[in-house]
Parts: sequence; structure tokens; C-alpha cells
Amino acid sequence: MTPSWIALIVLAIAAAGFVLARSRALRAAAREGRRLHSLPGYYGWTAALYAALPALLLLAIWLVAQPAVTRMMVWPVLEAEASANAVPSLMMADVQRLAAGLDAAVETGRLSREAARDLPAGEMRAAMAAQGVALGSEVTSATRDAALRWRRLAGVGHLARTIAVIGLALAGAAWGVSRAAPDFRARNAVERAMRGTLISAALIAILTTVGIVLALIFNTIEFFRLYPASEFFFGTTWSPSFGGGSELGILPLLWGTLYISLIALLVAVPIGLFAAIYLAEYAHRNVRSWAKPMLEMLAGIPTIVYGLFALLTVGPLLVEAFGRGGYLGLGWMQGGTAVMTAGLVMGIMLVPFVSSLSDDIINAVPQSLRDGSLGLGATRSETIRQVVLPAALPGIVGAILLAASRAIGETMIVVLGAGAAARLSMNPFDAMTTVTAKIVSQLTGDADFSSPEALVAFALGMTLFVITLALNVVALWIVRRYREQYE
Amino acid sequence: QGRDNVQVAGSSTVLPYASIVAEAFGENFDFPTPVVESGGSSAGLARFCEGVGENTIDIANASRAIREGEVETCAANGVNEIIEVRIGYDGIVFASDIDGETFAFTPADWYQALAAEIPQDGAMVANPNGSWAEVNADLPDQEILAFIPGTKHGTREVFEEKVLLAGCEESGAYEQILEINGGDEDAAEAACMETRTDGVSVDIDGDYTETLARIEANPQGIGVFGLSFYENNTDSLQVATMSGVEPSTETIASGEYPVSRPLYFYVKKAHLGVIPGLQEFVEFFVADEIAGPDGPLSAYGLVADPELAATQETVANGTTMDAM
Amino acid sequence: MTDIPQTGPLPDGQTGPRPGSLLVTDDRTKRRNRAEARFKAYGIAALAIGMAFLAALLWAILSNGLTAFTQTYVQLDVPLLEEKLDKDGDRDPAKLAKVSTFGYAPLIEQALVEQVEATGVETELAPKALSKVLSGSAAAQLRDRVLANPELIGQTVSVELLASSRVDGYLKGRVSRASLARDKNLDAEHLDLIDAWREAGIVEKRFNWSFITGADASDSRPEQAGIGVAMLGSLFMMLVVLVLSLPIGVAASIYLEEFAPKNRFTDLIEVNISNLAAVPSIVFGILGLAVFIQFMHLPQSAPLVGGLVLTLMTLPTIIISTRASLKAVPPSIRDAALGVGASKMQAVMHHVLPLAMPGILTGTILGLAQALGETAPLLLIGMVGYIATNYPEGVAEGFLSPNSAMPAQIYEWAKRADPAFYERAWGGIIVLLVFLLAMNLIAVLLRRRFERRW
Amino acid sequence: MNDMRTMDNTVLNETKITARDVHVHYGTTHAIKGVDVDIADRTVTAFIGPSGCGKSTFLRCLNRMNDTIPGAVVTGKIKIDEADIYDSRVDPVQLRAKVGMVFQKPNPFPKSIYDNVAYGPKIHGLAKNKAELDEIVEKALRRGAIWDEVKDRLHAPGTGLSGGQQQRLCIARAVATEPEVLLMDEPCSALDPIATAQVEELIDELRQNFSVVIVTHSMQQAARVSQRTAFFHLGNLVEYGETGKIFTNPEDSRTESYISGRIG
Amino acid sequence: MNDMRTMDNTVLNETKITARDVHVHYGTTHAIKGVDVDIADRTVTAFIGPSGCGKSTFLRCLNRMNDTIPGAVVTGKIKIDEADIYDSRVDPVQLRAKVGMVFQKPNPFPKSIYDNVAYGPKIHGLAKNKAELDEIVEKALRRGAIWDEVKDRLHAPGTGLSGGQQQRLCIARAVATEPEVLLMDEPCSALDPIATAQVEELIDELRQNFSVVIVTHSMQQAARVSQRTAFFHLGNLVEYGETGKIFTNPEDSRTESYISGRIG
Ligand SMILES: Nc1ncnc2c1ncn2[C@@H]1O[C@H](COP(=O)(O)OP(=O)(O)OP(=O)(O)O)[C@@H](O)[C@H]1O
Ligand SMILES: Nc1ncnc2c1ncn2[C@@H]1O[C@H](COP(=O)(O)OP(=O)(O)OP(=O)(O)O)[C@@H](O)[C@H]1O
Ligand SMILES: [Mg+2]
Ligand SMILES: [Mg+2]
Ligand SMILES: O=P([O-])([O-])[O-]
Repeated sequence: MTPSWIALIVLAIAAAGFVLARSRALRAAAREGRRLHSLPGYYGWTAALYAALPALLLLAIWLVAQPAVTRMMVWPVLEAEASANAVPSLMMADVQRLAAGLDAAVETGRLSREAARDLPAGEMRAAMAAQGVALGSEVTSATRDAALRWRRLAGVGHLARTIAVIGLALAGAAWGVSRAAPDFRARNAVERAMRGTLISAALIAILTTVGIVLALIFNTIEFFRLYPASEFFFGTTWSPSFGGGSELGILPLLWGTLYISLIALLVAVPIGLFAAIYLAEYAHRNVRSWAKPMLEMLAGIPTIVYGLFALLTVGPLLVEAFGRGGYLGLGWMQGGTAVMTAGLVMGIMLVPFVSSLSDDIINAVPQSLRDGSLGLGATRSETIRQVVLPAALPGIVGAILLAASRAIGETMIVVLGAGAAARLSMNPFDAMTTVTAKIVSQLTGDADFSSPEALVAFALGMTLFVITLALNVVALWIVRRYREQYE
Repeated sequence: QGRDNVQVAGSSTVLPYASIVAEAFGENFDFPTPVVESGGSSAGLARFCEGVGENTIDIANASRAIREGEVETCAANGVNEIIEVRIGYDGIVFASDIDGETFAFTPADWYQALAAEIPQDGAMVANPNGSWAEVNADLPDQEILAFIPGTKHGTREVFEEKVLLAGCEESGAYEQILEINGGDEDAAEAACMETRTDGVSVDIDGDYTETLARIEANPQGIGVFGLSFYENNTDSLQVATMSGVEPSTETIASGEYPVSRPLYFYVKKAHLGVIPGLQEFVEFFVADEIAGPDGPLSAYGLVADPELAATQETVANGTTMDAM
Repeated sequence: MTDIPQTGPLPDGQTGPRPGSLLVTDDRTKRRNRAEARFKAYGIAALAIGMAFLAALLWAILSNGLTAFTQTYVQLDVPLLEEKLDKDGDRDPAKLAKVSTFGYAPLIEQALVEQVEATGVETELAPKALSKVLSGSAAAQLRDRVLANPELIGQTVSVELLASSRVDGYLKGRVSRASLARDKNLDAEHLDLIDAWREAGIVEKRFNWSFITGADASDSRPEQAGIGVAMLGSLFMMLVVLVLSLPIGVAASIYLEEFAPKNRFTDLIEVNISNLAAVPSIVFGILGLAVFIQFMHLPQSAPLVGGLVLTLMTLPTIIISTRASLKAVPPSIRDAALGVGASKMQAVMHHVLPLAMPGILTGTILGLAQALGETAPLLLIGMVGYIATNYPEGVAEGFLSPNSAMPAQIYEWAKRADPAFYERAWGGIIVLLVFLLAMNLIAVLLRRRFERRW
Repeated sequence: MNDMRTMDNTVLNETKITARDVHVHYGTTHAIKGVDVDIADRTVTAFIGPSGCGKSTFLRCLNRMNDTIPGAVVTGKIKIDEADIYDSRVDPVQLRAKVGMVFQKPNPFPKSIYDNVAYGPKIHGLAKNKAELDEIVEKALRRGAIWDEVKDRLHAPGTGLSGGQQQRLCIARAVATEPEVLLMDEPCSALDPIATAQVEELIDELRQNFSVVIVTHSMQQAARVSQRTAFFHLGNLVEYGETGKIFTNPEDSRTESYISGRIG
Repeated sequence: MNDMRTMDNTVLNETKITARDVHVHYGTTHAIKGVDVDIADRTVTAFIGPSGCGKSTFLRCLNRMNDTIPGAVVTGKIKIDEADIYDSRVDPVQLRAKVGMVFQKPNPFPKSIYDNVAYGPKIHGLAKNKAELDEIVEKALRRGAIWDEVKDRLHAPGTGLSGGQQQRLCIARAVATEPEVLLMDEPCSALDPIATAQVEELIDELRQNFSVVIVTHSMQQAARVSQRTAFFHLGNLVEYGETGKIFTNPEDSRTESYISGRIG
């Protein structure tokens, strides 16, 4: 039986368990004339959970473990033949593909069960090709034997899996139903399970982090093997080149990232925060109900549009003002692409991140606090600045962090608005670029994947990860310090 | 189980050609239209080398030849038999705003305009040139502003070697540099190819549309494009000649026009005859009707490979790289 | 305003009421009111700036993209010559299929020549050059029709064919005689022909449904490209994102905010989550490639994988906003529920969560908007390129078979050489925004329902 | 259970607040139905009446705090010192600085105790420097009869106080801004007798210069602190007069029933 | 410092709640300092004492509502029906269903009046169907002495009620779940005398079957409704005994001073 069928059956058992346990609890309560500890549904859920959770967990473990175990048991067949330089994992991969191919062939009726068993090794590659299974090399007799053994073992394993999982589900359901008595704390049991679910959801974040670190770390290490870490961290030049002799200092990129994000936040935070304040505190309900979703559209416009907007509209405008011969006569700006251009446009994109969430949080501050302040003769703005905003601070900081995060992660606006050249400069009207933009470009570029020019993307990602982690720790600390909990 | 479409990944330069072929293939065969992913030559080759089997790609497009290291990675993952197919050449052209001045360049002009430092009176000095006229009196007196491929692009390598380095040698600067640095050839080559960082030479990490947009925003700029891109945008761009030759499929195929690079794709032999339609697709790709000088690829701007017949043979025989 | 009663004399040492009528605003109040007015003006200005930029962006999008929604067609009578299409005359489908699109091209050329004669236009264009007014898809269109109805062979059928992108551009004002001067794809003479045909009603510009429903086309046929398949890809991805990220995000937030003991470990999770928000989206692509494709062997280029990656990417947004709004619910509400014997879980689910709903929905709106517009991670899991060409057959296929997504499609088009793709890219952005609005509509309406003050 | 003192308040002050035909609607609820009342200066006026009769609502009209309730509509004329407070020229901010308020539910800001009290003086610029501010805060807290309890934890959050302490904190906060009229909505509801006595003392002290309106459910308290009493019932002002008179010899039968504990 | 009087239990019921050496700390504040008390079943026990002395804090210990205050630490033993409520096996939820609570500050849910009251019965499964639930809600609202005022607007939000109405709504909400012990923190602070009388009647009625603990600042109320009274002062339980005894003949001088209005 396929895993999805087993899962379906388990769910059916759980559903049955639900119905049985629920009615059993109700009957018991009626008979004994007692009140149930929990609402009847909770008894049902307990049984359903007892039935489904362990069984599905077992199924999951089985799915992961069975191939590993089978591999171990099949390896001896191959071992004899494995030459000195053969790669076991590759050989196993062929065995597995072959076994899967034979399965498929039998299933589609292309081969009979016996034929599959008796097919000579020499004909197998062709037969598999007909089945649409690619094999890396000709099938040797050892591979064939191994594949056949694999199929036998897998067959046994599948049968055992079906029996074990469904058996466990039945046992769980029975146990759940048997416990459905009035004094059983069904709600607590269900809530424990819910809590488990909540925790697992929170753990996904951790798993994602672990995943990201794992996905980056090996290539990062590989990079540092090829390129000295000190030059990467402290180098002030970024100029990769295909011919070798690249200089891959991260400092100009970090500087660009900070600079552009800073300008973006300088635009987004005041605009977003004031917009949020206006919407939550001053605007008429109707204005608010359409203005807020409109602002949110800013977050939905693809960044490529912002990029083009920066390149074609904002950049030239800024040059007209700040460029050589501009009407401010400053001559600060060389070309349209500059930190300023990208920062301004990115800031606009980030406005809804600040405004919408802040608006919700400000709106959640209890009216009694506003009343308290207004009643003392404070103006609305004083009330907002001194009472409402401090009370809403954690949420607002969250919103700003979210905006900052997006600023750090943005590529398209940077590439089109700020350019691709890495530079260490104080002038906001110079072209610069960011870590993220370079991660993307090095990763999608033409450099050989085993060269430092491509691997540097991973090191950049890793470094950025660590730096933002540190920034977040600081932010958390600040929020903890200045938080004002109402009531 | 059982993938039924051909999967191709890799170079974004090859993508347009591959997509034209894939579309025609889908129209004329009963196989589904192949999936052609972009993402860059290296990313494509990296995925190509992950192994054999239906959960790996069948073909990697590349705007450069596969490198030794990549072949090794492939081998380590069981991808032993690789067929290399060269589909033609990509011409690299220099173009400027349609309403601006007309340019006739030589590689030396570009070297003089963009080198970070140029030799002068026995020493390296920071490039003093501000306008094209300062570089070469025959060129218009227009500020130098060049949009050149960023360091992620393979085109950059071609640009550096075939334009900057060639220009360096052509103008005699190479000799002078050798003199200055005491005969270190590697250092001299590097110096020839190093571009200035004062904002005159702008790296473009995006694609040709970005370059075009930049020229729109800044009509003084001169951009580096692929021939096919230029040919599709003759209404907004005018092309410059290089050493007196106007770029076209013909001049590039004949080798008159100096700046071009070969385009390839790589096929896993282990997948041929296994993934439905793969064999047919590969053969269709290099057929005369498609990749020949009168085919749709050429019409779109690919410079047909003069040795297409040999390539067709390679494909027909399934000749792998190491067998060559 | 004369007889304002003055407050009585004050005993020594006591601060008295500040004198003055309510109708006269005192200086300090005036100053404070000015500050108030300024503050409010900042709010209005902020909102106005946001709206102005929105208007500018929308204008740019609409003015560039609306033309993508019309398309030029050419009506042509094509003789389906038996000797070309079915030499043996036995209508054997296998043999019919052997005639490739290249075999149909001459028929179309011939039809064009006949049409030129029929309309009485003088032209020096060779038959092959004439066919440049038609899309490259013409032959395929015809072939599909013949293969579907072999009985048509031998007749002359009237077919409606896509005009080439240049001709289409001419009707839309993008292409002019001057701009064709150095274009090897079309000549001014073609335009004369088109003008004549337009008068004859053979060439016509219409609303372009196939842009909304169609599939991607290759670089040489912008006129045939549509965003329909990519839209499906986005739809399936968004389904995955919504179904996973909303519950997981809300569950994680509830745990962290309401249940987790406040200790180092939960601090770690908290910092972790904010940090994930700052991870560049392409890194999620790296992760997705490693985990979902290389480790779990999910298919390449599949919306399911795209959805999973985007889920991981949107989670932090949803979690951060959900937590912020959970925090904002006053503790007295929780107390009230616990006080009547609700469990903590019940208190949260029944009372706190509904009150935090506006923030949760905001997070969802922002997160989904981000997910819907994201390209970079799709690059690594193979959803960018020439992919959205086949409609998925059924729902399971929709999740698993290779597809692209709207932003990836737009990004692809924006890169392509033919300027006709540029208008499609903007048109695609319009479709994307409409999709986004439709998707958010429910969230926005729901949010309005949940909003309340206490 | 009635040890009410009869007060013959001969010296009546001039009128501070005049209300004419005041109606308040909350959406469809008609909460105040045409109330006319004159509140005298330097006097304590008590509002009594059964729960839900509109006392708080009417009180909130007097400093336009009803403006902040969505759906609340106030009609009629209310004048303070002859100035119509609903006139467009009147700045509600100035009005509220002049007419202070203690709310029925204590609502300390989520700030420190010190900042809670210092908030009003700060925004009105009543203190020139920190020392003066400290003084104002201490004085207000003393008047709110809470100084001793909080003097050691002035920088602890005001929300961490007990119910009665919060109430006194809010009283202290209101008096710190020195309003001319102080509206107090059940200021002693959560206070023990001693604290109540202290607050009543404060009210008496305030009466020397200001007018005070107090909502209370305790007849005794009304009798003790007020010179005039208004009895509200179902949104109507049923009877208004000298406290002594109201408690000893009410004119309206409803007043009598309420005072003698028969209607609620 | 513990001078709890041994009580000569004449008519007394068996003990419902036993507290031994209970201490509560809020961070550094020591709010309850070693309280020992036995609360009898089917009895009304009044907690009196000056504001801030720890009445609410101790009350919240009895149904573990202090668990929800970050920083609050409770030590000592509290048993209800012989079961230690701080035992890890005790489910605080079940405990709170059994020991209901009316909070000092009325805190209705931002839902309709009906839903406010129906919530408890719903989660405890007290009603089989809608009709039964309606009945429970009506009965609770009647017992809370608020039915007449809200019967026409059961689906209006509970937060749109007047202060006193909210308080009664919270009482109705608490009795709707039929707790065995009801803790009421100043349930009548915002109520007029009539409503107060009705709530006191309710308390008396509840006493027939359950035990009620009530915090009040009104000695009269304590004397009227309670059989036993506990006097708290600065976190100590100073005296505990029969109400009559405490009010007429207190043993501790502090009790006497408080009752006679000398300390606060
Ligand atoms: N959350 C808290 N954090 C810190 N201290 C608190 C907190 N809650 C109460 N306290 C302090 O604990 C002491 C006892 O408070 P409690 O609320 O029990 O008093 P109470 O007797 O109910 O007073 P009242 O009659 O004013 O309501 C007070 O000094 C108070 O300031
Ligand atoms: N925000 C509101 N929305 C709707 N109705 C309201 C609102 N506030 C009060 N009401 C209603 O208006 C009437 C008067 O309320 P108000 O608060 O003025 O009563 P009150 O006299 O202060 O009563 P209490 O002594 O209980 O505080 C009541 O019936 C109440 O239910
Ligand atoms: Mg009131
Ligand atoms: Mg209390
Ligand atoms: O995408 P490319 O590898 O051709 O730059």
C-alpha cells in the first residue's frame, strides 16, 4: 500500500475513534449521572489524536528509515564487486533506480513479475530506458542482484509498514476510546497536543535557520579554503574577475548595504509612521478603510517596477538637482544610479510595512489611555507621542525591523537604482551596491561554481546572516528595555 | 514516476535560442514542450553535474565551454558521458542612442577610454581621458560613459580579452607596460584589463534591457549588447563599427568582426533514449532548418556555426567529450 | 465677549486657575495647537506622499501595459493543398503529423500573395518577405487546425492569424516607418500593405484574451505570449503559501507570545525569526533547492516547491506581525477568560486571537504580496525561464508539473530583446496587481470586520 | 442607615457651568434626555442616580470627552464661564486643561508613577525645572492621599498598583494640572474609609477655589462633601438643588424613592 | 507576625479553603506576608483592609489568577476541599471553573452582552442547546441584577455599558458558570444602593450552596452580608473571625483603629 493510502486509512480510523469516544463519553456521563470533565468533542479529539499522531509519526520515520536500512542490507551484495575507486553512493543510486524501474515496469505491465526477476543484466539498461528510467551505466550482474534483493526487502518492508502503522492507529484509537470516561481530562490531553503543534510550528523557524546555515556553511568553508578569510572580511576592494586574481573584500558591500538601508528607512519610517498615525488617530473610518489597502498595494508592486522607476524617473530627477550643472549647482552626482536613488525608491516600497502594521498596533492601544491623556488637556498629538506610541512601541519596532529586513534583502531596486559597482564612499550620490545584490549576481553569474567568485555568494550570505543576527539581538534588547505594558 | 518532458537549464544568453527551438519542437512533435530554465551558465552546469536520473536536468546551456573543474564534479557524481554541442556564436556589439553621434571604434579606443591606468612617459598614470575625442581625435567629442557587462557575466571576459587586451596590444600600451613593470606578462595583462572606477565605466549586472534603459536615461552612454538584442532594437540603438567592420551574422561568421563568443549546450548521454523526446530535441536543435543560416535562430541573431555539419554528426553518433 | 467673570482672589501661596476665557486661546495653547496642526499635517503629507508615489507607479504601469491587452489579427484564406499536406491522400494521422510547420509555411506564403492580389495592392515584396507580417506561430496554428480536422485538406479555409509583433506595434503606434529604417524584420512597404488591409478589414486590432489565458511563447514571437499558465503557477504557489504559512505562522506566534516560558531558548527563537526576515530571498532559494529538490526529491520547477520556499520566506513576516498584535491585546481580556474557567488555550483561541486578527491579516497581506512578487528564489528552483508553456492537466499536476510564476514570467519578458515583450511585461504587472487585489480583497474585508477599539 | 447632615448652604456662588437642554445619543441609545443644570463656582456638586442613568455621560459632556466616543452625539448648550464649550472657537484642549477629569475606571498610563503625575504639568508647562516638577508631583500625590504608599517606588510602573492605589494615582494626576473645574467619576469607589476621608478632604480643599463635580453612589458621601446634588434617573435630571434639601425634603417622588432605597 | 484568632466555631460549616503561610512577592514587593486562613463552606467571608494591603492579591491566590502576572511568586499551601491547588496535578483551569472570580476592574469581553455571559456555560458544556443557553444567560443576568437594563440589547457590545452595568455584567458572567466558590473583588464599588442590595441578595442566595469571598471597603456591607471577616493590613492577616465579633469587639488594636476609621 502506498504511504498516502496508509495515511488515509489512519485518518479514517481517527475519525471513527472520534465518533466512538465522543458517544462513549456522553453515554458514560448519562449513566453515571456525572458531569463530563471536558466538552464531549474533546473526548473525540483525544481518541482521534491517539490514533493518528503516533501512527503518522511512525509512518514518517519508516519512510525515512526503510531506505537507509535496506541500503545497509543490500550493500554486501555490491561490496564484492566494488572496485577500489567505485563510489558506493553512486552504485547504490543505480541499484535504487533499477529497483524502482523494475517496480514501475511491473506495475505498468511492461514486464511480468517473473520476467522482472529473470531479466538478464545486459538487457536491463535498455528495458529501463523503455520505462523512462535513466541509468548512469550498463547494469552489472552485481547491480542486478542487488536490485532484486532491494525489491524483495522493500516488499517485506512495505508489508510490515502497512501492518505496523495501521495496527498502531487501531491500538491508539482503542486506547483513546477506552479512556473516554467522565473524569478523564480530555481537554488537557487535546490541549497538550495542540501545544505540541504550536511548538512544532515555532520550531520550523529554528529548522529553517538550521537549514539555511547548513545550506550555506559547506560552500562557505570551501570558499575560505580558496580565499583568505582576512582579505574577505577586511578587504576594501570588491572586484571579481574570471581570470583569477579577484579581490573579494566584503567591506564595500556591507557599507553599501548599510547606507542604502539607512536611507530607505529614513524615508520609510517617518512616512510610514506618520501615515499610520494619521490613519489610526485622525482619519475618518472611510478614509482609513480604503487608504490602508491602497498603501499596501505599494508592497505588492513587483520590485522590478520600482527598479525601473528609480532608473528612469528618480535617478534623472536627482541628477537634475544634484548633478553637475544641476539647478542646485552642487555637482555631487555623477549619474542617475546612486545610493540616494535606490534608497528613496526602496523607502517608498517599505512604507506599507511600517504603516499597516503600526496602524493595527496603534489601533489596539486601549481607548482609556487616550481618554486619560485627553482628559488632562493634552492635545491629540501629545497624547499620541507620549502615551499611545510608547504603549505601541514593541509592535512598531517589529514593523520597522520588518522593513529593515526587507531593505537588506532587496535586489532589483539596488541593481537598477544603485548600480552594480562596489564602492566605499561617503557620498550618498555615488553608485554602490549591496551584499544581497552581489549574492544574486555571483550565484547566477558565469563563474565556475567551484571558483571563489561563485562560492563567495555563500560566504556573503553567511556573513550577512550573522550580522543581521547580531543586529536583531540588539533590537530585542532595546525593545525589552523600553517596553511599556499597558494595564 | 517518469518525467515526460525534457529539462534544460543554464545560460540566459542561450535561453532565447533554446526557447525558440523548444517552441518549434513542441509544435512539431507529440512530446511536451521542453522546459528551459535560465539562471546562468554556471548554475546550469552545477545542476547538470548533480548526477544522472530523472530528477536531474538533461541539458545544460552555456555561453562558455565547460571547465575542467566542472567535468570533474560531473564525474564525481556519476555524470560521465557528456556530449558537447556548439550551436553557434553570439556577436557582441557596441551601440549607442539612435539620436546621438555615430561611432567607429577600434579596440584601442576602448582600451584608452576604460583602462584604469595607462602608460605615459614610462609610468602608469590614472586614465586622464574624459571624452572620446581625447582618446581618438576621429571620435565625436562626447563624454566617455560606457555600460559594460558586470563581473558576473561571461561577456565581460570576452570584452576584456577581445577588446581591452586586444586594444592594449594594438595601441602598443602592452609593450610599454611590460617595460614599466619589468617584463611581468601576467601583471601586464591584468593591467590592460583593469577598468577605471571613477564612474566612467559602469558595470551592468543585469541584462541588455537594463543597458538599454540606462542609455535611455543617459543618452551619452555606449552600451555593450548581444547582436540579437541590437537587431531587435534598431529603432532605439545604432551600432558602432569595430575596426571598420559592421557587426552582422555574416561578418561574424566569417571572422571579420572580432568580438564574439561560442554558445554551447551539454547533454547527458545517459539520458538519451530514456527521457522521452530528448534525442529528438537535440537532433532538432542542430538541424539545418533550425540552426542553419536560414533557420529561425539565425533570423533571431544567432551566428550560425560554419561547422554545423560536424556538430550534427556528433549528435547523431552520441559522441561524448572524452571520446573526442 | 465682555463680562467674563473673573475667578475670585486666591489665598497666598496657592496656584490659582489660569485666567482667561475659553473663547480666547492663550499663547501656550496656540503654540500647542500649532504643533498639533503640524503633526496632523505631517500625517496627511505622509499619506499624500505614499498615495502620490502609488499614483505615479500605477500610471507608469498602466500607460506602459494597457496596450498588451489588445492584439492585431490577420484574416487569411489559406488553400490546404493536398499534394503538400497529404501526398498519399489517405489522411493517415501519423503521416499527416510528419509534415512539420516548415511544410505549412509555403501555403501561408501563397495565401498572402493571393490576398495581396485580391486587395489589389502593388508590392515588390517577395512571398517569403511577405510572411513577416504574420507571427511565426501562423504555421503552427494552421497545422494544429489541420491535424484536428484532416477533412479540411484540399479546401481553402479562412483562418485568423496573429500578426507579427512589428505589425502589431505599428497599429499601436510603437513602430513607425522611420523606426523601421534599419530593421531587418519589416519594411515600410509592409506597412503600406497593412494600411491597405486594414481598410479592407483584413487586419484588425482586438481585445487580447489570449494574453490573459495563454502560455508563454519563445523570444521570436512576443505576439503569442500570454500569462495564463504562469498565473496558474502563481495561483498554485499562493495556495501552498496560504495554506501553510498562515496556520504555521499564527501557531508559532501563539506559542511564542502566549505559552513559551520566557527564557533563553525562546529568546533564541524570537531573534531567529526576526533574523529570518532579513535573509535575502535568494538564500531561501538555495535552501529550497537543497532541501526540497536534492534531499526530498520533489520535482524541479514545480509550484509545490516554489510554494514551500515562499512559505518559509513569508513565515517571518506573518509571525512578526502576529506577535506584535498579540502583544497589543490587553491582559485584562485574558484574565477575564481565565476567570470564568477557560483554559489558556481557550482564552487565546476564543478571545485573544480574534482581537489580534487585524494584525494577523495585515501580516498575511504583506507576506502574500511579497511572496506573489518574488522572483529570486524561483531562479534557483528552476521556475524562471521558458517554462510556462504547457497547461497543467488537473490539480495534482498543477502543483507538480513544471510551471513558472507571474513575477518570473514578467522578469523573463522584461529581459527579452523584442520591445514588444516590454509591453507584455507591463501588462503582466497589471495582471499581477489585479490578482493581488483579488487575493487581498478577502483579507482586507475580514480585517475591517475584526477591527475594534476597547 | 442614614446619618446625613443637613446643610443650609446660604452663601451661594455665581454659576460656573450652565447646561441647557442637553441630549446625548449613543447611536440609538438616548442616554441623556434634555438636561438643564447650573453648576456653581466654588461648590461641590454631587451627581447621584442609579447605575446606567447617565451620570458619567453627562459628566463627560462637561469637558467634551464624549467627542472621543464614536457614535456619541451631544446636542444642546453647555456654557462654562459664559463661553459655549461646543462653540467652534473653543479649543477642547484648553477646555480640558481647565476642566479636569477623574474617570470611573482608573486608567493609569503604562509609565512610572512619577511620569503619570508629571505628564499634565509637563504638557501645560507648569514647571520650570526638574525641582519644581518634583515638587508638583509630590504635592499632587500627597493630595491624592497616596504619597506614603508610593514615595519609595516613584519609578515603578503605575499599572502595578492595587485598584485603590490606581484610583488615587488618577486623582493625583488630575489635580496636578490645577484645573478650575474637577469632574470626578466615583473617585472613592475603590477606596477604604480612611482614604475616602482623605479624598473628601481634598475635595473640600479644592472647593475653596474651584468647582468640583462628583459622581457617587454613596448618599453619605454626597451628603458629606457636596453643597448641591443632582439626581439623575433614566437620562433625565429629575431634581437638582441644595444637598440638604434633596436629602431631607425631595420634591420628586422618584428622588425620594431612590434616597430611601426603593428604586434603582 | 501572625495572630490569627482561634475561632470557636459554633454554627460553622466545614472548611472549604485552607491557606497556610501564604506569601506573595511581586518582584521585590512583598505583598502578602504569611497568611493562614480557613474559609468555611456555605459562608460569606469578607476581606477588609486599607487600599493596597493585599486583599486582591490574596484573593487571586485562591484561584491561581496570580499565575498570569509575570513576576508574581506565590509560596505556601492553599487547599480547597483538601486538595492543594498549587499541586502540579491540579489543573488550574478546572480550579477556576470551580472557583469563579469577579475582578476589581470590570473587564467585559469586547463581544456582545449575550456572548459575555454565554461564554462560560459554553466552554463548560452547561447547555445542551440554544434554548437552554438562553435560559442560563437570562437567569445569570437576572441574578446579576442587570437583566432589565440589557434585555433589549443583548447583542450590543458589553463594552458599551456604563461602569456599574459592566460590573454587574461581570457578576452575571461569573455566576453563569455555577462555581462552587465565588471570589468577588469589590463587586458593588460602582453600584447604586439598590443594585448593591440586589447583589447582596444574590450573595446571600449563593451562600446557601456555595462559599463566597468578597472584598469590600464598606464596613456596612461586610457587616450585612458576611458571616466571617478577615482584616488585612500591610500584607498581614491581622484578624479573622466572625463578622459580628470583628465589628463589635475586635481583638487587635489595628482592627479597631481601621473599623473606627483611624488607620487607612
Ligand atoms: N502587578 C503588580 N506589580 C507590583 N506590585 C503590585 C502589583 N499588583 C499589586 N501590587 C502591590 O501589591 C500590594 C497589594 O496590592 P493589592 O492589589 O492586593 O491591594 P488591595 O488590597 O487589593 O488594594 P485595593 O483595595 O486598593 O484594591 C500593593 O502595594 C500594590 O502596589
Ligand atoms: N459607549 C456607549 N455606547 C452605547 N451606550 C452607552 C455607552 N456608554 C454608556 N452607554 C449607555 O448609556 C447609558 C448611560 O450610561 P452612563 O455611563 O452615563 O451611566 P452612569 O450613570 O455613569 O452609570 P454607572 O453608575 O453604572 O457608571 C447606559 O444605559 C449605558 O448603557
Ligand atoms: Mg458611570
Ligand atoms: Mg484590590
Ligand atoms: O546567462 P549567461 O551564463 O549566458 O550569462
